[in-house]
Amino acid sequence: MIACHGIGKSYGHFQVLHDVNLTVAEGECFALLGPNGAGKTTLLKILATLERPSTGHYEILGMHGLKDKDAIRANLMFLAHGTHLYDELNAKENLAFALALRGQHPTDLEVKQALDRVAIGAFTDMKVRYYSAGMKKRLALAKAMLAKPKILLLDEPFTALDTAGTDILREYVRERLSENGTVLLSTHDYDKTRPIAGRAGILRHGALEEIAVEALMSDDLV
Amino acid sequence: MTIHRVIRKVQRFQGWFGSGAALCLGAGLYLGLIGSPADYYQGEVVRIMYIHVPLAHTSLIGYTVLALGSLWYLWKRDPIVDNMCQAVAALSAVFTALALGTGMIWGKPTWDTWWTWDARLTSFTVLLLILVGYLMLRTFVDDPEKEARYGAILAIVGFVDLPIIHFSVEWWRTLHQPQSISMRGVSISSGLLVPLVFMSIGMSLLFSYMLMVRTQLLYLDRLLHAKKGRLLSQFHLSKSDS
Amino acid sequence: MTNFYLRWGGVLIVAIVFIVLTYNHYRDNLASLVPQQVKQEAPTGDVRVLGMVQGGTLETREAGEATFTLLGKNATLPVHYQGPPPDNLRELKILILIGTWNAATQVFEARDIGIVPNYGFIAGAYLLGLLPLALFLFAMARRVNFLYEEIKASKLYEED
Amino acid sequence: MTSFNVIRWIVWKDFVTELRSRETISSMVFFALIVILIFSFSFSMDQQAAREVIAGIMWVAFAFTGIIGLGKSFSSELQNDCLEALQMVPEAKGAIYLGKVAANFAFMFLVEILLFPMFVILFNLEVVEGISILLLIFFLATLGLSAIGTLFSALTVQIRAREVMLPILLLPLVVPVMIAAVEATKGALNGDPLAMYEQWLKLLAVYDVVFTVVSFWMFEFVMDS
Repeated sequence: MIACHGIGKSYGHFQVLHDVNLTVAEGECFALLGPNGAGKTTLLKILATLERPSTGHYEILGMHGLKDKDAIRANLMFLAHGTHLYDELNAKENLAFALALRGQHPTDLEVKQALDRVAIGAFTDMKVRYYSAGMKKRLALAKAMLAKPKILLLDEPFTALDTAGTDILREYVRERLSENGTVLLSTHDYDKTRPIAGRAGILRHGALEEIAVEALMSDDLV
Repeated sequence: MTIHRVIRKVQRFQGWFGSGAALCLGAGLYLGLIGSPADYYQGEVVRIMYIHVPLAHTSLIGYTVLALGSLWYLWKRDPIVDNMCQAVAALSAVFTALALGTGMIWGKPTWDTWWTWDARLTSFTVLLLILVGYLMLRTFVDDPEKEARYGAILAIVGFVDLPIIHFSVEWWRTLHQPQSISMRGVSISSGLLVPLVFMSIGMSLLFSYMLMVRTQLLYLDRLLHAKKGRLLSQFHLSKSDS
Repeated sequence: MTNFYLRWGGVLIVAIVFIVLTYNHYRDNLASLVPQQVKQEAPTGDVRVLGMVQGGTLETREAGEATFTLLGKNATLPVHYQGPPPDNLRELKILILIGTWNAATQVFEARDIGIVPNYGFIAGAYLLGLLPLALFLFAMARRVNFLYEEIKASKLYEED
Repeated sequence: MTSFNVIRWIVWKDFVTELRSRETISSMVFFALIVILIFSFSFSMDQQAAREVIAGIMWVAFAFTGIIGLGKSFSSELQNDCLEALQMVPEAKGAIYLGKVAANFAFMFLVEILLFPMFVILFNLEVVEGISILLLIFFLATLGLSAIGTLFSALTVQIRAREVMLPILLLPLVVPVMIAAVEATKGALNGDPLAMYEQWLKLLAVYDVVFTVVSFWMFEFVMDS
């Protein structure tokens, strides 16, 4: 579960977030909307313990976001714009490295299953350098599948993914939710988001306004 | 937040620091320029010492304050301490540069050269480079939180490095140049000490006074920009909404 | 803002007064004649003469007594020195002689030797040391004042 | 135990990446060769003159190539934002620091070992006796450079103008290493008795210990907001 209390963040002269209050319960998926530059990625980065909020504080799984960062990180996965993959390593090595840093050591079978599940099992020994953007996204997704985090933060997860990839992602999100995970995603793609989002909100003026999920129609929001 | 209150409290006495600095510097200048005799060995040139040595001392005190403030910032993350660190770095850089300048002016009539790789001059130059690097680093970071954090790290590492730099430069100097040209051995007789003490105290008070003014300046700047930034982002977003 | 400029005006006046007084104090020491002037004007009483000891002319008779020729720009001056033992009397050294001009013998009777004072360097060091600090402080104080005014004017201020 | 694993995996990753791309070491070696070439043009030297300046030239070349390697060490983490993943490692960040120092040290030391024969040949040096003490000097000085350099590589990688800021911040801080390395190398090349330049080795050792500890501690704050 995620709880933000009055989170604000300013970069130099520009205040991106002003006063964000948000609670996402366990087994719930929250969709974060907003125009470009509204601060969606900034909010996700703050929750992923990558940046420190200028004002306010937050709790994840009941742990204080500025004090118990390492404990939060062990239970959290952030799929960001960048895929966190090393170009010179192949798929298996990338997964092994990323998970080893989290203290997890999946078996070969688990790795194979995860790669098959995201449908890139045929390219496991290829350097990531030669992967397409969509394949990289899928590999990052495989990493999240192996990590089994309680908290999943997704930043624009649908970009670069094809229809099949989108289905795999949505299925994975549903699986996380069924296991009482918490999912927070930022998106522009309302059609793809509507089926999985339990709640939704728009970032405006650096603050969050909650809206009904049914109102996620493409045109009139942004 | 305690340090916040301490800074506030000290700033209430800002005027006293300013007047104290003016009085001490006035007395020091009078004693140094008029009330004291010329030195037997150095002649009138010794009077440059009364301005050079306090500047150098004060800049070192300033660097110590910078390192302590940086430690405090990393511990408590109090933004006004960061303002103080940024202020003290700029002031220390100015004082170091002026100490180097007056040292060079002292060197010309004494050693007949503007510059020599004396151990102290060299380590002060490295100190100046570190401080200028610190100020440059701060201008190259977008996020104010990161700016403060990175600056604090550089300040602490540089502070630990300073004695090592000084020792290495001193050893290197003794290898390569005759010891005859050295500020060491310029013994300070008691007649010279009185104006020196006045100038040193006055310079430290002046430094504190300037530090308070500059901290206040940076704090107000941040305040103004934060408020303006909030208005700006609201304006920007309401524009893009409509 | 008026208060601010009044205060800094006061500082400026005090500084100027101090500079003038210091200059007056040193003026006597600053003034010196060159050998040519001494020959032409033949001053009576104590004077200070600036010049260089000409190479090959220095003859030391005993401690405290010496004769040499002082070299100026367009003229030379024969000097008879008698006074405290001179530590720093060397050939080719630039120095200041204090003594009287004997118009009858055309010899300068020196009784003390001063080294050339480096008042230029001293003034330079003090100006370099204090002027930038004063300007820096002035600029900062003015900016602080300006920021206060602006924060008040734009009604942005709120108590922390 | 997990921390030790993190160190091992970071070193493994850096080595595998380097083996496959060969970007860092090859660019370091070629850059150093060019520096040596430029220097030998700038001072046309006989053997006697070479003895005087060779240690300085050597360490200037090593320091500059070292900075290239150090800069790449963390700028390579910017591809696909891998740095974010490192920041989110749920362990003390000191482990990442030690792994990176080990990798950087290995690369720099390797390049120095490759380049040293070039100096010997190009400047007609005689080094048979002093070779073990030279290796010790290289070891200590390189450790000092990589200990503090890794910290500043991580610090500058997230700011603007990072290619410029790394040398600007790093070089004043490594003045002691440069002085000590040059003086000790000079002593070793001249065949002086060890007692004459022992103090420099001690200085290097002290520097290494102090800055490994300080950087290890400060790295936490570089990586972690």
